[in-house]
Amino acid sequence: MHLSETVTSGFFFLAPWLVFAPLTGLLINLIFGKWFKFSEKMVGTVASLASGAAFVVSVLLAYSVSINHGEMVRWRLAEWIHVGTLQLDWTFRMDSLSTTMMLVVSGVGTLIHIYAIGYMHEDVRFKKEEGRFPRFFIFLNLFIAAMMILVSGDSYMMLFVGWEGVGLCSFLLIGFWYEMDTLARPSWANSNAAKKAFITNRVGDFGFLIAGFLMFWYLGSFQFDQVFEAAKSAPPEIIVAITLFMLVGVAGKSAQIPLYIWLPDAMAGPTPVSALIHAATMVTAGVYLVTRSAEIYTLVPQAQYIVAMVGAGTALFAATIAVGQYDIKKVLAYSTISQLGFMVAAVGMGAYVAGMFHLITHAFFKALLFLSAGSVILGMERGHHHLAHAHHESKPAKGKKSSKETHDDSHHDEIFDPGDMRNMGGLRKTMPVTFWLYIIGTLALAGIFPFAGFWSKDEILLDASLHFTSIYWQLTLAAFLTAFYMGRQIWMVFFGEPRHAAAAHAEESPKVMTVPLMVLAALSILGGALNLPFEGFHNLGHWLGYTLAEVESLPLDLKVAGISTVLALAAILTSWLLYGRNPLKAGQIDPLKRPLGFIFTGMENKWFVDEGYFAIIINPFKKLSQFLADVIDWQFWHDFVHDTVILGTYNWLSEIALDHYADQKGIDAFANWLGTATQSVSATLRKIQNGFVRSYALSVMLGVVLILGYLIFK
Amino acid sequence: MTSELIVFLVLSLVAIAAALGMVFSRNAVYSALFLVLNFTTVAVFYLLLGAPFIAMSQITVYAGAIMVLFLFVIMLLGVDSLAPSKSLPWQKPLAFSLAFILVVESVYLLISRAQPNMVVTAPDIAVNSMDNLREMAMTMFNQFLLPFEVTSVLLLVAMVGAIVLTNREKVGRK
Amino acid sequence: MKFLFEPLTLLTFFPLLGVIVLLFMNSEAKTAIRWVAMVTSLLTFGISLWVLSQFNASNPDLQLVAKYSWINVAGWNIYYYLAVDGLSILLVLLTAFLTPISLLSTWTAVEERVKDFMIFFLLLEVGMMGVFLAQDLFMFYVFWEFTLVPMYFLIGLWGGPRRIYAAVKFFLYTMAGSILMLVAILWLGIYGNTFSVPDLIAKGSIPTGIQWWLFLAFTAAFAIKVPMWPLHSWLPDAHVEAPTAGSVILAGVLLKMGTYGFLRFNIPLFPEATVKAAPWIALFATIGIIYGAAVSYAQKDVKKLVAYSSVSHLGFVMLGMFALNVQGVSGAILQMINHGLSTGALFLLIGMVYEQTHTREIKVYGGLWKVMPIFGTIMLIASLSSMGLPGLNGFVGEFTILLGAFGSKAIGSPWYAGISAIGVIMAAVYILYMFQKMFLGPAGEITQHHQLKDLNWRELLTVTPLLILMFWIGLYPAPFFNLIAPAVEKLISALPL
Amino acid sequence: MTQLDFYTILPLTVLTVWACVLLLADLFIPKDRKGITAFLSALGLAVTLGLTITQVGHENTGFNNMVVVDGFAAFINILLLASGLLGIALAYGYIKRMGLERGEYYILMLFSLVGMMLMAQASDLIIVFLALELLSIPLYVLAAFARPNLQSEEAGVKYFLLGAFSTGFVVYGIALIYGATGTTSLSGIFFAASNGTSSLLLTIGAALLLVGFGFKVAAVPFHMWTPDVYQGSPTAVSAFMSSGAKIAGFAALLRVFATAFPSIAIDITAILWVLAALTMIVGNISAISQTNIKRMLAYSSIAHAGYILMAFVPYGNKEVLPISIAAGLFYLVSYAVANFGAWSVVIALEKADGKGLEISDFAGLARKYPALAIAMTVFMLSFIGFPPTLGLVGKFYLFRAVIAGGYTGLAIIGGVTSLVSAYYYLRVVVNMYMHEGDPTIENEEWLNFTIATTAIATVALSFVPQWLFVMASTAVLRLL
Amino acid sequence: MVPVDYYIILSAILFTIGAMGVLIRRNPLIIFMSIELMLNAGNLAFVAFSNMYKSFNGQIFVFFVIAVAAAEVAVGLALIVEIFKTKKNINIDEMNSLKG
Repeated sequence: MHLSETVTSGFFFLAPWLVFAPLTGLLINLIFGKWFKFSEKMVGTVASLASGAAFVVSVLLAYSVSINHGEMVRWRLAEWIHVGTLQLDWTFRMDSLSTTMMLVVSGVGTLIHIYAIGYMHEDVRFKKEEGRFPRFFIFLNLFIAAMMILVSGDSYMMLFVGWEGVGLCSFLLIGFWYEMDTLARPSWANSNAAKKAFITNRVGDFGFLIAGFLMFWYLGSFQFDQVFEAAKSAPPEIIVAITLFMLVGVAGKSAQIPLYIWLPDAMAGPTPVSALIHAATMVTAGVYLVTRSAEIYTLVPQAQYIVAMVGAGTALFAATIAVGQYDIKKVLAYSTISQLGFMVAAVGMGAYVAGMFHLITHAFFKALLFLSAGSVILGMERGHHHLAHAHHESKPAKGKKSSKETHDDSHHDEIFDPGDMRNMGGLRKTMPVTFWLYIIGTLALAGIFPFAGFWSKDEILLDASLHFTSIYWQLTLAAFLTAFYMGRQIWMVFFGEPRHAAAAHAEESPKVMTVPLMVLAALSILGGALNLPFEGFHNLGHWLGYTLAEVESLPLDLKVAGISTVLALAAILTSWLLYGRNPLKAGQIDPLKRPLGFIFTGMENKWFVDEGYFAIIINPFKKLSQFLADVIDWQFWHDFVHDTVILGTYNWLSEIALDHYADQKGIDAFANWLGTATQSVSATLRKIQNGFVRSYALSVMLGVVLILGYLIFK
Repeated sequence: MTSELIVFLVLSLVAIAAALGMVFSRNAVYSALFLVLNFTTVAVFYLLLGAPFIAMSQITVYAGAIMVLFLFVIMLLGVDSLAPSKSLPWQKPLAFSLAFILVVESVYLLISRAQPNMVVTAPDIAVNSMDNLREMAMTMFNQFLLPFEVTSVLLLVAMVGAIVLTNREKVGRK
Repeated sequence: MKFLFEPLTLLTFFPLLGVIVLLFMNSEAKTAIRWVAMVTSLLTFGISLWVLSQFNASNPDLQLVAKYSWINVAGWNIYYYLAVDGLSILLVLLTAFLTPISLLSTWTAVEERVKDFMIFFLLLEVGMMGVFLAQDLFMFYVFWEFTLVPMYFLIGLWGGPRRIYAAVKFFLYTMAGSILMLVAILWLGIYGNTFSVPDLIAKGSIPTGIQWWLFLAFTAAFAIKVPMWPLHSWLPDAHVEAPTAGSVILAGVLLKMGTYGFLRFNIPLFPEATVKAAPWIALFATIGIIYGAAVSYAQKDVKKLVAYSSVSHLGFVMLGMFALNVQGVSGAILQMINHGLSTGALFLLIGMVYEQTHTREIKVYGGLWKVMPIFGTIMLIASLSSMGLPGLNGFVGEFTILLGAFGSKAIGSPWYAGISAIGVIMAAVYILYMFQKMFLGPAGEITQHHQLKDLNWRELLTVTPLLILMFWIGLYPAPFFNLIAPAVEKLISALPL
Repeated sequence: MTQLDFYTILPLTVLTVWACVLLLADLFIPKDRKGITAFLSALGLAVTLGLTITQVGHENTGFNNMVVVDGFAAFINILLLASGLLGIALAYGYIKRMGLERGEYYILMLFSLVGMMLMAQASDLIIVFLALELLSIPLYVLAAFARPNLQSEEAGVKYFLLGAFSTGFVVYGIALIYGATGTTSLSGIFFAASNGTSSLLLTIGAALLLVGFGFKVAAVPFHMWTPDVYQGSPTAVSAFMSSGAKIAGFAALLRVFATAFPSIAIDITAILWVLAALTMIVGNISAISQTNIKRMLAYSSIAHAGYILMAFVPYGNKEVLPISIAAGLFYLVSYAVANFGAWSVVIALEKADGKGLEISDFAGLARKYPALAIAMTVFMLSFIGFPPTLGLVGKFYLFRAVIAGGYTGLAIIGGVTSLVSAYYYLRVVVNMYMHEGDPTIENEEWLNFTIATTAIATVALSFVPQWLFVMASTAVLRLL
Repeated sequence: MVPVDYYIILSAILFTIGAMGVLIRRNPLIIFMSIELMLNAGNLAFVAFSNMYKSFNGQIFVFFVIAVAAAEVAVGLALIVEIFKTKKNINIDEMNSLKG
């Protein structure tokens, strides 16, 4: 149903297909996949087509919005929850902001779908679980659908549906290899990571929900426009509360301090997942949320400042941890957290366009990096696999060796981590395509002119330098570290000599993987063109200006750009000095370890934040619930109160009227517990039903005496 | 203090003493004899209260028939005394205190609270005469016909019961 | 005799026909017995749908009224009084819906005394229907107590190792509450000279002081049944020991009798006391939500975990109901259904795997999803529904409840809802814990050593209707809300808020 | 003496004469065919029942206001005669099996029934006293009927000694009442009491009378004979005693107190309140730890006496009394029906050697004899007060009446104690259904008939209780 | 003239003594005699009241009580004799095989 009367033309009727298209793909694979025994290619194609269809729809919608001069259009699909004044509908909202997100999500998503066909083909074989291939694409499609709901919803609650939906997909995909850890050993690690992600996100969702409740009861609605309208006349403290609770949600979803902890663990998921969900799209939902809520954030600068501080703090903090990581994906994960910090800082400062710009470019180059990293890992796996086979085949010939190493047979896979950069080295020779793609991604991330990252990061820094000096310096420092750890990664992975046999035998990835990477590489190079900081080129700003009330279109500031570029180059140089000039040897400790000492230990160990959470929240909660369950609820409430007190009293009361009392040890014990006073009473009473006629007569007599006494002396 | 009162008090003491004797004597035969004494004393009270027919019934039925039956059974069973009991040590003190309280209650009640203020009239000749007895018989067989008949049934039942209980020809279950 | 031909009479007592047929069947003809019971319950469900078609959703009052004088001496005025309105229609449907599903789940699980089982089950259905349809306090009480008997046998005869203990405890606990309710019912009957609830409501104006006592007496019965913290101690025993179908009905319908009781009797009969009590009930509900969730997390037995989760979930229902605004109450009613569906599904699913493995200890499982992919997926959906994932039914209920409670005038503080919302986080904690330990991770003892079979067609058929409803309510709850909305409006508007 | 006088006791006369005739006839009935006596006794009861039914709706006094015929008496008498019939039915096979088959059994029952019926009709304390004895003496004998079985004899002696003891109180109580009012006629006492003579003496007399009745109905603290006697007596006797004697006791209690002592209601009500509460509490709690089914049923009968006593508590309140008493009568009926049923089941399980009386002997009954188990379950549920049984309706009426009388506290005690009672009644059910065992039962057609009749009545009447309640109400209205 | 009160007090004392006898004696025969004493006390009160009211009713009641007592004695003694035959002992304290 068309809700915007001024607009009549366009493809808005296609809006529901944003969601239905991926869902259709999902259902086809789910229902018919098994039935018709879809091949892997078939499954992948269906899923990619579904995602691609969503992309096409997004394009058409964006086009429709543009031909309507950015006019917002709402498309109501159905009623959802109508209770009293609560009126929630399934309504799609098309404006420049949401269509931008749709394009990013479905565009990057489709590329990753295609990439995953190749990636998963090998991955399932390394993990010896070929049957799980279709499941991956079902989840991916589900993710696209949920993400589309998130970005296209017309109310906070519909957004929330997508918000939790992507959380679920994240859970499912992180835990895709749920029976093992990242090294494919049987373990709870991956499923723990999945659970951690979901629960941490739920904490954020709690904030979101509370914000929603406040919104409903003080602003009267969940629908964006109505909320924005009502917010203008609402008491500011309420708005502050709403925005800050929403920030909790943002922190959860976009991995900001203090809820970022799940994202590094989320790397347990297959690499396409890390790229799509945990780098390019889902984690940026928080940024989208703040941008979407720009109108209420603008009302309360103090809340904005807090948002910006959280973002900047995260950017710097995560960057420091990234420096100390050895896992190729972990580095990228912390990098993602850091970059998300940039975006959140940007939107916190009110630089929504800059934030969105960085979101888009980051989606390109971080997806590129992750996918390339996936390519590297697979390459290593292939190398290792190759090695294992060779080893296996040659074993009968080396009878001596097998007798010497008795464990060789059972542990013929010694623990090999294909993602550990300390095992790599010199891969530029064995995986040249990946190498070059990786270089492009790195340069973009490091913010080297003219790659996409340069433009978007610069815009954020510029904004920060104009508004909040402290944030500017934090971000600048973070940018320096970014370039440093990316440089470190490049040197460790691609240069020097292989530190492990697998690295020496690594093989390049197939086309189905590298082609999407090339597309992403192109976007990483050219993405800056979206919003060049020159007069007349603020395309993205202009476009988003249709939706966002105030848009800053800043020109390029050479001082800021210069400083950041210089710093980035300096950082890369430093990393070369440390890691490039003298490549690491196998087993050598990190060269930073000595000069930085305990600081580097902190970086390596993520500043012990996880341990802190365990000590402060998780373990106490476990203990508390154990205590409640075992002691309070079961031993005390269930066993003691019910069984001992109630039943015991029952029995005790009945026993004292009888002579069985003395025989029953259990009840005796209970009577002891009651104390000697009651015992003496019961000792008198217990003889009553003793079979003696005289006692029975006594009872009658007692009754008579008491009754007469009552009547006479009352 | 009139002569009747003196007679009453003396007889009362005898009655009470006989009752206590019945309750406390070790030997069941003595108990029975004490009870006979008590019944006789009470029969005298009946006479004093102008109830000669009842007094006679008391002597013949109670003191005569019933108590003889008791004595007969006592002799038959040959149990004349029981060893002091170890069981129920608290029974006796409790019984005494209850009895004491009951006496106190009733005396208190009769003296202070619920006085049936009338005085018992002297047993004059008219009352203890045959006319009186005839009058009573008339009442009994007119007004109290039904109870009388019920009593007869009751006695029949008692007889049947006694026979059922003691008739050993048909031995019950093992 | 006209009362026999009322639609609601038919609905309530139809299962009795099945019982009669079963009584004359050879107890060895197990399959035939199962089919008779199944057909009976399906026909009952059909009748309930027909009743639904006769139901006018826009009418807030009692409908399809069957009111006949039953016992009418010395000012007693007991009626045979069945009627349905927006407050009860969904529960009636739920009862009729869950019974065939539960029966289907027993197809292979119950092999002993099949005939007795089916008879008790159908009798239970009669009792439950009666509870939801009776509008006369006497009748209500009769049905209320009657449900105990078949359930007692279901637990006691087909339950786990400690079944007798659990059955007796269940019986005594529930009866303990209803005794006080009986006294209050009698008081009301004397006061109003009738036991008909609508007449009593119309009469109104019970002195506030007495209202308070009556409210407490009714609360005693209902709170134990719900069960509200801290009266939940019977629940884990009953759930753990009950056979699967019993657990499903217990969680799905019997617990709802408690919450329904609040809705049908406490709120309209004692409006002043209700308003006064709302913050207290909310307090206990909140404690129950948090406590239930925390305790669930520490369980080692999966059925117990789900049982404690019921304490938490029903805490939400109570919280919403005593928000006494339209969101809260509507949400609460819908949540009753939701809980019936999701917890019912969880019990069914646990029962299915239990049938194969005969253990419910969480830690011996692990990696089940790998060997039983369909089962795992369905379990996942049921779990997610239970933890309130948007798009599934649980969310719609919990969200409206919390929303209502947050801004409730009667509760008077957003803190209860705020703290209860933490329960949503904790729900994720224990549900995911359960799901992870059973379905994810490396294969556990049981998973390795048993030749576990995935769900068969019958089992799929058992849970599929539940899944469909979960999605339906989650995505498009409008038909459900429309059924209850007018009655809720009416209920709320009568309160002195 | 008029025709009318004899009309008032016509059923009694017939029954008495019939019993006397049977006494003689029994001599000529061969030892192995004592069943004939049973049938003849039942026939006599049936005839009497017919005659009693013709009395329904009539109101007369007879023999100088010694006895009355009214709805109340008719109601009670019908109930008693029905109990008598059931008592014969369940005893028929039992005494044969136990080797007790003697014609006197039935004849003594008939005499006892005469006493019970007379009790219901009595309107003079003399008749009350004599009827009490007439009903008791045969019961003493019946309790010891299984001689030389020690337990049975012991039961007889205990019952007798304590019964005689309580008779002493009754006699003294009547003496005091006579002293206070100068008459023993109930209506006479009522008028004298209304004129305000020495009410304390009257009250104490009434209280002593209450002790006597309390003993008969087994109210705490006058109850202690009950478990021993019920356990020791032949089971058929216990069944008859626990219903018949109780009905008669309550009938007399009601008749005497409601017609003679309304003026001292305040004091007596307080006493009754305490008695009722104590009876419910002690009866139910003591029953919990019983392992012998006969003892358990004995305590259960004590407990139910407490419930029925509740109905008498508001007896001074003219407005509540009719429904209260009607509820009491209704409850009495529901109790009697279920009671007969439960005892019959016990009889079915009892072995000739006295085994089979533990509650654990019921284990596995449901599997082997499902119908019997269902019947027993119905009786147990009825005792608890659970649907769909008459017991629920009974409790509902009763509690309502008590609450209407303003004794909510008592109703709560009643409720809580019936919760307690659920515990031990359920144990029987648990044993039957949930424990394994291999019980054997005696399949006697009249016993089965009794069980079936009572079970069906317990369930069926709960759906159409109105007519019974109307009957009870009408009976009471005539009385008051 | 002797006030009626005196007779009643006397009867009350006798009654109590009888009741006490029931409570403290172990011989059922003596217990039974004590019960007879209680009945007698009741009779005395009856006769005294009868005299007070100048009416025969009380006396007639006493007559019936005596008859009832006789009936009770018949049955009671039969019971006691019977149990003696079984147990060879009539100590009432040993008649407690039924208890609990």
